[in-house]
This record gives sequence, structure tokens and C-alpha cells, in this order.
Amino acid sequence: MATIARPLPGAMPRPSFGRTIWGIMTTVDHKKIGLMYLTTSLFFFLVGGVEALAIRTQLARPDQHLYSAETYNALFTMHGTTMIFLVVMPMGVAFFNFIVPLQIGARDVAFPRLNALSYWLYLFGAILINTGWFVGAAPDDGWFGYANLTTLAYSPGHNQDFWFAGLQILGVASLIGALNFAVTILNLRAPGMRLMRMPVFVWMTLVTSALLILALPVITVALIELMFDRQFATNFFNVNKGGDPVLWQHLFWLFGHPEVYIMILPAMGIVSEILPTFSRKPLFGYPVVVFSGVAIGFMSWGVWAHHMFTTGLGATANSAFAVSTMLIAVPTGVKIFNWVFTVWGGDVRLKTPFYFAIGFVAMFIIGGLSGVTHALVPSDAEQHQTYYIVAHFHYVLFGGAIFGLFGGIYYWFPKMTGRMLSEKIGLTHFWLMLIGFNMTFGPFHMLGLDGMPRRIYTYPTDRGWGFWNMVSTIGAFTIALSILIFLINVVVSLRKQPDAGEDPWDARTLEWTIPSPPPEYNFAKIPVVQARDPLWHQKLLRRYMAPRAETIGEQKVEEEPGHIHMPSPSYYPLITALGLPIMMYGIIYQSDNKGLWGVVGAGVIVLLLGAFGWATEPT
Amino acid sequence: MGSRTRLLRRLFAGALLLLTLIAATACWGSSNPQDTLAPRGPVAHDQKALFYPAFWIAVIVFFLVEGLLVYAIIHFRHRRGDPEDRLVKQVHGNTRIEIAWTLAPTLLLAFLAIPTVATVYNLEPKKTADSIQVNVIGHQWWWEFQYTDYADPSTPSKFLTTANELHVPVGRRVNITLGSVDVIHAFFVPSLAGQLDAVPGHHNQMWLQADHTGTYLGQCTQFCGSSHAFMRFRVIADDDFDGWIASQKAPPVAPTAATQAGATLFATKTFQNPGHKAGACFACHSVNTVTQGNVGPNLTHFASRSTFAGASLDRTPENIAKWLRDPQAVKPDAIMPNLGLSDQEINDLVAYLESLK
Amino acid sequence: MNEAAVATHVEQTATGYDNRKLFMWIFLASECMFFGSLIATYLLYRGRSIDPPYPGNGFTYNIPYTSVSSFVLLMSSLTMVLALSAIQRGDQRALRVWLLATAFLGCTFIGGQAFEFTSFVQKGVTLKQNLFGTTFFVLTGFHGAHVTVGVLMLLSLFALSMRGKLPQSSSLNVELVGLYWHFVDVVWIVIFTLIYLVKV
Amino acid sequence: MERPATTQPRFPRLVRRVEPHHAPGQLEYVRIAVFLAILTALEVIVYYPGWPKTPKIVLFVILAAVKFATVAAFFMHLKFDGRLLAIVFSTGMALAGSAFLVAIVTIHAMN
Repeated sequence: MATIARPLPGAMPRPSFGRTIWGIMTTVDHKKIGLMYLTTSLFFFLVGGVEALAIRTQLARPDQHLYSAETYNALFTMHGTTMIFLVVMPMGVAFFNFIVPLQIGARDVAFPRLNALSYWLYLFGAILINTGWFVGAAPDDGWFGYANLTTLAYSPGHNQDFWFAGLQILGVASLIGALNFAVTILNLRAPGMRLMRMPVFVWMTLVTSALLILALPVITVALIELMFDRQFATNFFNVNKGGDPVLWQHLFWLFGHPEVYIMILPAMGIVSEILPTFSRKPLFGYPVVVFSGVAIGFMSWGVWAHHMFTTGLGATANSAFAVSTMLIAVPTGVKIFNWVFTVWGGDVRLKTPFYFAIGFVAMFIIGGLSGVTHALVPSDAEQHQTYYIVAHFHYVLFGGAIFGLFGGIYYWFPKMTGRMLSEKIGLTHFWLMLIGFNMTFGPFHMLGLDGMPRRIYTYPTDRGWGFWNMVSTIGAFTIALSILIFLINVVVSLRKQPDAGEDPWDARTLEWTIPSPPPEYNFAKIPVVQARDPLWHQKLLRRYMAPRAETIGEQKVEEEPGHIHMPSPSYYPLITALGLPIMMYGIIYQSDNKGLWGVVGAGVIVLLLGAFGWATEPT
Repeated sequence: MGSRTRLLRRLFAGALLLLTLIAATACWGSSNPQDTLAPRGPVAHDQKALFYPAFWIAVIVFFLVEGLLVYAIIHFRHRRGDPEDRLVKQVHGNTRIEIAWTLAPTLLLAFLAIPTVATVYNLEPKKTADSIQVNVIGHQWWWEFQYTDYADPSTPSKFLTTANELHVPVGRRVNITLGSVDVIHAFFVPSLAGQLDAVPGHHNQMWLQADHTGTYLGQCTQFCGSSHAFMRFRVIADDDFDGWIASQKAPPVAPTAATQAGATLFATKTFQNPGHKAGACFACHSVNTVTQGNVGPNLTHFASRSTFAGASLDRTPENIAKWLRDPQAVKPDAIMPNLGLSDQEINDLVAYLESLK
Repeated sequence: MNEAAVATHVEQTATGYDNRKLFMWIFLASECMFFGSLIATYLLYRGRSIDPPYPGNGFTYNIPYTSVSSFVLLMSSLTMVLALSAIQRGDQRALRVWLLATAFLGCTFIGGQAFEFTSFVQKGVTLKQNLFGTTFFVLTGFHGAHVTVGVLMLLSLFALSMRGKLPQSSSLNVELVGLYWHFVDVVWIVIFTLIYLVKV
Repeated sequence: MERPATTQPRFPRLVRRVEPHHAPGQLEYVRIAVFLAILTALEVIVYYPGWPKTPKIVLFVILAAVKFATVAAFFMHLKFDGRLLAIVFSTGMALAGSAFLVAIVTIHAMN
């Protein structure tokens, strides 16, 4: 096999692909970081799931008091925050990390150590925000924490401090990751891979990264303003001093709507990879799917106030944002039609990734259509903040993003681990999840139209909401069962001998031209790309046109790869990342005037130490 | 036959379940009190009139696209006998179809956009000859209603003030100005009108009108803290609105022998109240001519209301006693402190409160 | 001569730009949104303070004083770009002189800001006093923090150059710090105009 | 991060597009700086009373824009470095300008 260059004397020996803790703590390999992102986000998916089950049990019957109002408010806040910031976004980043460099023919991301830094910041941010539970101060003002309820006057205690501290760190992590992927995609493409030859998943990663880069600073400023209001008695949202709570809503949703596209575009990218592979024909209208993705990226900046139709912005603003919101439904609709026509006329292989991709398309259609009904401002006045909205965003986020991401897991699991996930268990997982999903969130439409508001920890018997809430709770436990089946599938598959081979799905893109799991350096020889779906282009040539054509996959066998220098591991990203949570703990508790500026100082010192070591480390 | 067709049958079963759910949505209508699709007033009616075209277009598009999808999967699936490396026609795209399904949704949405903008401007509140004006003020976890057309010098706000139960005349427009003394709330009575936020520092305007007599249930829909779930209210449209106004303007019922103990207790017993000024009940509540507190609801005609505590408890002596014994047990983090009353004091107060017709 | 050096050095990247340069420019786009949000908050709350003093009610900016500090920051951009051309010529001595000059001008600017803050506080404008104090101090404070980070980076470049670790071939490092520094100066141009000069 | 020893340039077509980097000389930089200093002085003069209000604001914005463009084009080499960097930066600026303008107008339009 290829000889890996010995690292410089004195630096740590290059960790083998084994699971040594030290190897994990110091890795800068985009594949290992991708797997770390995937396992951490799946863990928090279970945490968020348990929170969801707790919510559903409380709401199963009217007038139930299983736990106090404060606990319930913390449960739905942490369920929302966890599922959005700790599950859907990082799971998308897991695939960005693992798959994008392979699909563009690169050996690693542009800045490997920065990649490790964003993972560790994500992990520490997640731990920080969840430590709220253990100190009895879990955030409890909703995942979008509207102003002056989150100010100190109406939310005493450290609940909201943990919320803004955790989100600040997660924001920095996502920003660094997005910058890294934007540069990687733009700069490290294989020769010949022009922008219009990139896989759609890479395109969606680029658009998502652009949205993250431009949206995260806005929520960072909003959180800074909240931090100053809570910790240093400023007046950003202090109504008595002229502050305006609507400013928070504008800043939050100016980030919030690009954020929901940040969550759905990766799943759309994954589905645009899966459907052509299993339909054995190219994606229908590739340029249109790509341009509608980019169009969604641009238009997402002009629609944010549809979350604020009932804030009282006035007729003109509501009408303007209603029209812009309807317009943004067009590119999404175009994508759906292109996916359906990709399957049309194909030789469809009904495998689990395909089922999840179709699950995505089918459920996203329902979510998209129900979304149109509350783009109409007067109709939204009846539906806003009711369970109809909860139904809408669960159909697009669970039915959309989660089904898409699980499709990605089943599709790339062979590439990541060298082992196939069992089809039988996979299909059981899919059908149970689909039925459980519809049982849980279908009734939410009815509850919403029956006027059941969001975020109420109990409801009286005379409202007639009991039946559908019970049905939905049963559905929630069905989903939980299906996730259990998925975990069994993973454990069973990991224990068997590698059986996946290079290209189990007879797929189309570059990541299927290298062994699974891919070696440290990915490509022995950087491939030269002649066409879109480079592997499929080669297969067409070899199988159907000119059998003797030289293919990408084969030339690596004879030619011994030259000296390949991969970046050596480094523990400085971990140290630098450790600085931020220490600072944040100091800031959270300094308001108890325990003079914790020393802790903040310690955090700054750790940060500077990490940064200094980082800069002076021999690469 | 074999596993494949059984699989497809399951596919259809799933789809059918979905369809029944959708169908149930459509015909589910009348029975629930807070149903958004059972309008009892012009505002809710216009809003529903906009929802239905969008809903039925959605159902049609749903059947078309999902049907196309399911048909494509079943028809073009790889059957057992097909050769493994069969190459289907490698279609890359078709510009005409792309243009078609870009224009079609745009036209559909334009078809919806026009009535939307029209309805938005139609539903703007405006003063008419017989309209009345009400200031709705959100407090953490109850609603205060001030009838600004009816002055009442004895209340702190100088208008006729009540709480949690909004009496409105039948068939007459009610212009509402929303305000809040603490956090953002939202005034939502589905049968009469869609919601609007009560934002502190802003005065949002909305209107509603009840075309039929009856009691319409409503609730705060903007998360506002621990007892957000108990911040409910009722809109009561009664024929004899003027009679109700007259009854509300009447001075409070003078305490009789039976209720004197409760009255003195109400006026004199002082309690320490963390965060708020210490004092007797009237430090927060007002019983018009006697007191001026406006932290809590106005209790002058407490007994004329069928519910209390954010319209979440029916006004029965047992409920009043339960509330007085421990308000936080009923409404978590309620601002009204636990006054530590003895049973006798509670009974006196209940008797007094029940007398305030 | 430096054109040839730079041309061959063109990283074998798909866009022809060095990874770190592209990274810095995209990061600057992100910083536009950061400062855009802070400036928007200030502009929104302009005139909405309830308790004085705020501009238009018992407070006026000292424009000549602030224009001097704007001039100082503008000149620091000049010295920064002279430092960059120095390293691209390979003239280490000039590089060190101009790096120190830029750092010095940066420190003068921060000193000027600190003095301005104290004079504001004496006039009764504090972080807690009113909306004007809150939004002004947070906006100019974060800009000052960015200038301070810039000065630290300039001094570390100076240290690297003194220890001979900043050869002509790594002129990109100076260019990156230069880009950051010019951006911080450009943001101050916008702040100076929108906050100080424009009186609504 | 070194690349394998393949000699052929990866993007022959692209390398020609990034024209050689002819940065302005030192003297040119000083002239630009003097120009900027004059603009700042002009701003201070215009600030004092004697000018009608609205054109004063328009003038300030124009002066700021000119200074902004000068520093970005010459000092930050945007003019010489080619289009991608300019596109990236101007997207950030345009979005910051337009989105927040709409947000402020919307908030002011509220009652």
C-alpha cells in the first residue's frame, strides 16, 4: 500500500485509524471529524427525542401535571434548541466533512486544524447549554427566546444565560466550519471540476455555508445584546428606557429564516445524490436544481418577517413579506418536480436510501403545501403560534431534514465504515418511522385548526383536544421505536466483517472510486474530471460505448502514489476550543457578583495559549 | 406475488392513512369551542374564506404530485426479471417542462396573493358609527379590558374596567387597542378574529365583531412565561350589552352582616409581598370607590363573572378557596403571593367576593 | 520582480487565490453583517432614548476631536500598505518601521477612543443610562476591540520579523493582517459618517 | 500543504485569467492617503452649520462611499486581485446595507 510520510521528529506519531482517545482528541482528518460530528449529533438526537417523548407524555391527556410548568417550558425549549442547533445542523456538517472533500477530489478540507476547532467548539457549546439541566437552570423561554421575556426582569436566574452562552459558542463553531467549507469547495476542486460539474450535494453545501457566513453574525449581535442586557444592565430590550422587543424579533428572524434553509438544503443535496443513483439516470434538470438552490439562498433574506405577521408590523409590511414568502415557494416546488422526474423513466432500485429520499420528497410536499396556507397573512392570523405551525415545521424538518439525513446515513454508511447496513432492518426502520411520523404530526394539523396554542404545558378537557393529542403521543413512541431499530441496525452492521466494497450502489460520484473506508489521503492520485457525475460518465463509456477507456478507479492500482504529506495531528484546536466555554461560565456566573472575572481571564489565557501554540506549530 | 407486492400494499396503506387524516381535517368542523374554522364574526369569516382556496389547491396539488411520485416509483421499479445493467434513457432535462412548472406555481400563488393583499387591507380596523373601543392590556397571566367609551372615574384607569371576560354587543364592531405591561402576549379568540400580539411599548390595532350571541373562548398564544397556558379569556356577546354596562357601572355591593368580616379583611389585613409593595388586598386589587390598586384584576363586579384566575377556573366557592389557599398551585409563578390565610379568613373572603355581584 | 514571485506562487487552487486570502475576504463579508447589525441597532434607536443626555437633548459630539482619530486610523492604513510593499520588496528594515508605525497609530486611535469614552461618561452618558449610551458604547466598543486585536497581530508580525521568521516569501501573512486592518478602518469610516456626522 | 509532484498546472485556463499582480508603488499610496485626508477634512467643514440639512446628509454618504471604495480598491488591492474577492465582499456589504435598511424601515413603520 502507499507509504505514508513519517511525521517530523518530535510531533505526535500519526494516529492509525483506530479509536484511541488521544487519536480522537488530536485528529485533523476530515473523515474522523465527520464521524465525530455524526456520532455526537446522533447522541443529541436521542437526547432531543427523549425531551420530545417527555413533552408528548405530558400532553397525552388534558389537565395532566406530570411535571411543573417550568420543567415543561425547559423541555420544549431544549427540545427545539437541541434538535435545531445540536442535531440537524451538525448532522449536515458531518456529511459536509466526510463527503464533500471526497466528492470534489480533495485530500482534506482547506484548513484541517480549523475543522477540528469547529468540532470541539460544537461539542463544548452543546455541553455548556445542557449543563443548564444539572444546575436547575435549563433554558426555558423557547428556542427563539423572544425579548423582554428573556431579559432579567422576567427571566431571573441563569436559564437564559446558559442559552445565550451555548448559542454563542455554537455560532462560532458553525461560522468557522462554514468559512472552511466555502474555501474548500471553491479552491480544492479536482482539475476539470468546474462549478457546473460539481455534485448537487457540494452545491448545497456551498449555499448553506454562504447562508451561515452571512446569517450567524446577525444572531451573534442579537445574543451579545441579550448578554449585555442580562449581565451589564444595558437597555437594548428594556421597554422602560425606550428599548423595543421587536428589534430582537427582526435580528433573530433575519438569521432565523436563512437558518431554516441552512437546515433543509443539505438534506435536499443528499436527496439529489440518492435519487439519480437508484433511478440509474442523471438528476433531471441539474442546472435548474442548482440555480433554485442558489435562488433560495438569495431569497431567504427577503422573507424573514413572515414569522412576525402577528407582531403588528402593519398592512404594507405584512403584504410585502407575504408576497416574497410566496415567491420563495416557487424554487422549492421546482426542485420537487425535478426529483419526481428524476425517478420518472428510471430503473428504480428500491433500497433503503431510496426509500428515505422518497420519504423526504413525499413529506416535504405536505410541509411545503401547509406552509403556503400561512403565507397568507389573514389565514396565518388564525394559525400562527398554534399546533398547525408545529405540524408545518415538523413536516419540513422531521419529514424533510431528518428523513434526508437518515437517507444520507444509509447511503454513505458503506463508504464511511466499509459495511452495509442491513436492508431488512432498514426498511422496517423506514416504514415504522414514516407511519409514526404521520401519526405524530398529522394530528397536529387538526389540533392547530382547533385553536390549540403552542407551548402550553396543559389544556382543559372542554377544548376537545384530548383525542388527537393521545394519537400523537402514540405516534411519538412509534418513532422512538423506529429509532431504536435504527440503532440496532448500526450496532449489528458494525460488528460484521467489511462487506461494502468500493461502490455498493453502483453510484455516480468520485467518493465511490476510492476504498471504503477511505485511506488517510483519500485519493492516491487526484482524479481529472471530464464531466458531471464523473464515475457514472466513466461507467457509461466503459460499459456501453468504448470498453477499453481508461477509468478513474483503476489507474491507482499500478502506479505507486508518490510522497503524500498529510497535515500532522494537533491538540491545539482542542485547547483553543476549551477557552471559550470557560470564559462563558465566568460571564454567566459573574452576575452573582462572585467576582468570577478571574474565570473569564483564565478562559482568555487558555484561548491565547491554544492560539499561540497553533500559530507556532510546525505544519 | 412475493415480498415486493406486499411492500407496495403497505405503501398504499400508508398513503390511505395520510388521505384519511387530510379528509378528517376538512370535515372536522364544528364541535370544538376554539375551532379556527367555525367563524362567528366577519373577521374570522374573511380569514377562513382565504384559508379554504389555499387548502383545496394544496389538496389537489398534493394528490397530483404524490400520485405522480408513487406511480413513478411503482411503474419504473426494477422488476426481478430485468437485466442488471439495463441502461434507461439518460434524460438530462427539458427546458420547456422546467418553464412550465416554474410558471404554474407562480400563477397559482399570484391567484392567492391578490385576495391576500386585498383581505389584509380590508381587515384594517376603522371607526364606524356604532363601533365601540376597548383597550386590551396583557398582564402576566391575565387580561385587563378597559371600555374607553364608558368613563368610570372610580377606577385607576378612569374607564370602565373588567378582566378576563370581554362583553361585546352583538353585531357591532369592537375596535381593540392592544397593550402589555410586561412581556409580549397575543390576543386570540379563534371564532371571532385571528390573533394579534400585545407588544409592550406598542399599541397594535385590531377589530372583531360577534354576529351571534354566545360565549367564545380565547387564549394567549405568544409564550409569556410559566403560566402562559392559563392566560385564557372569554368574549361574551350578549343582546343586553347596555344592561351589562349599567351593571358594571353600578357601585360595589355594600358589605352586609355576613360579608362584613371578609370586607374588613380585604381592606385591612396587610401581607408582605416580595417584589411588590406590602399592603392589604386592595394594594393590588381595586373594588372601585374603596381602593385604587391596579396590579391585579378589578374585583368590583367579581361575582358577575363566571370564571376567574385568567378564565381558567370556574367561579365557585371551592375554586375561590383553592385559589386563595395557594395561588401558585393553580397558576405557577402567579404574581399573587400565597397570603397564608387561615381557613376562617378564606371563608370570610369567599363570602365577601361572592357578594360582589 | 515581485510580479514574477507572486505569479509563480499562485497556489494550485481552483480559483487561483490562496486559501487564506479567500478565507479572509469571506470572513470580511461576514464581519460586514456583524457591524451592519450593530450599526442598524444604533440607527434604529437613534432619538428613542427616554432619559437625557442623548444627541439632540443635552449632548453633542465633539466632531473635530473624532475626525482627528478618524484621520489617525486612515493614516494607519497608509502605513500598513507601505509595510506590505516593503515586505514584497524584501526590505525587512522598512517593514519593521512601518509595522511599528501602524501599531502606534492604532494605539493612538484606541487611546483617543478611551479618552472619548471617559468624556462621555463625565457628560452622564453611561452604558446603563439610556439607549444612546447602550448602543453607542457597544458599537464603538466592539470596533475598538477589533482594533486592539489588529494591534496585537501587528506586534506579533513585528516580533516574527525581528526573529527573522518573516521572509519575503511569507508576505501573505502581512497582506492578511493588512486586509483585516483596512477593513477595521473602513468600518470606522462608515461609523464616523452614520453615527457622528449624520444628524437626523 | 504540499501537493504531489505533478508539474502540469491544475487549471491552465484559470491561471491566465488572474493577471500578474502590479501593486501600486509607495508614492502612489501616499497620494491616495492625501486624497483621503482631504475628504475627511471636507467632511468636518461640511458638518458645521450653514449647509441645508438634506444635501448635507447626501454629501456625507457620498464622501463616506468614496473613501470606502478608495481604501477597498487601492489599499486592499480589490482592483488588482480580480473579481471573485470583489464579488464575495460586495455581497456581504450589499446584504448588510439592504437587509438592515428594510428592517429599520419596517420597525419605524410600526405604530
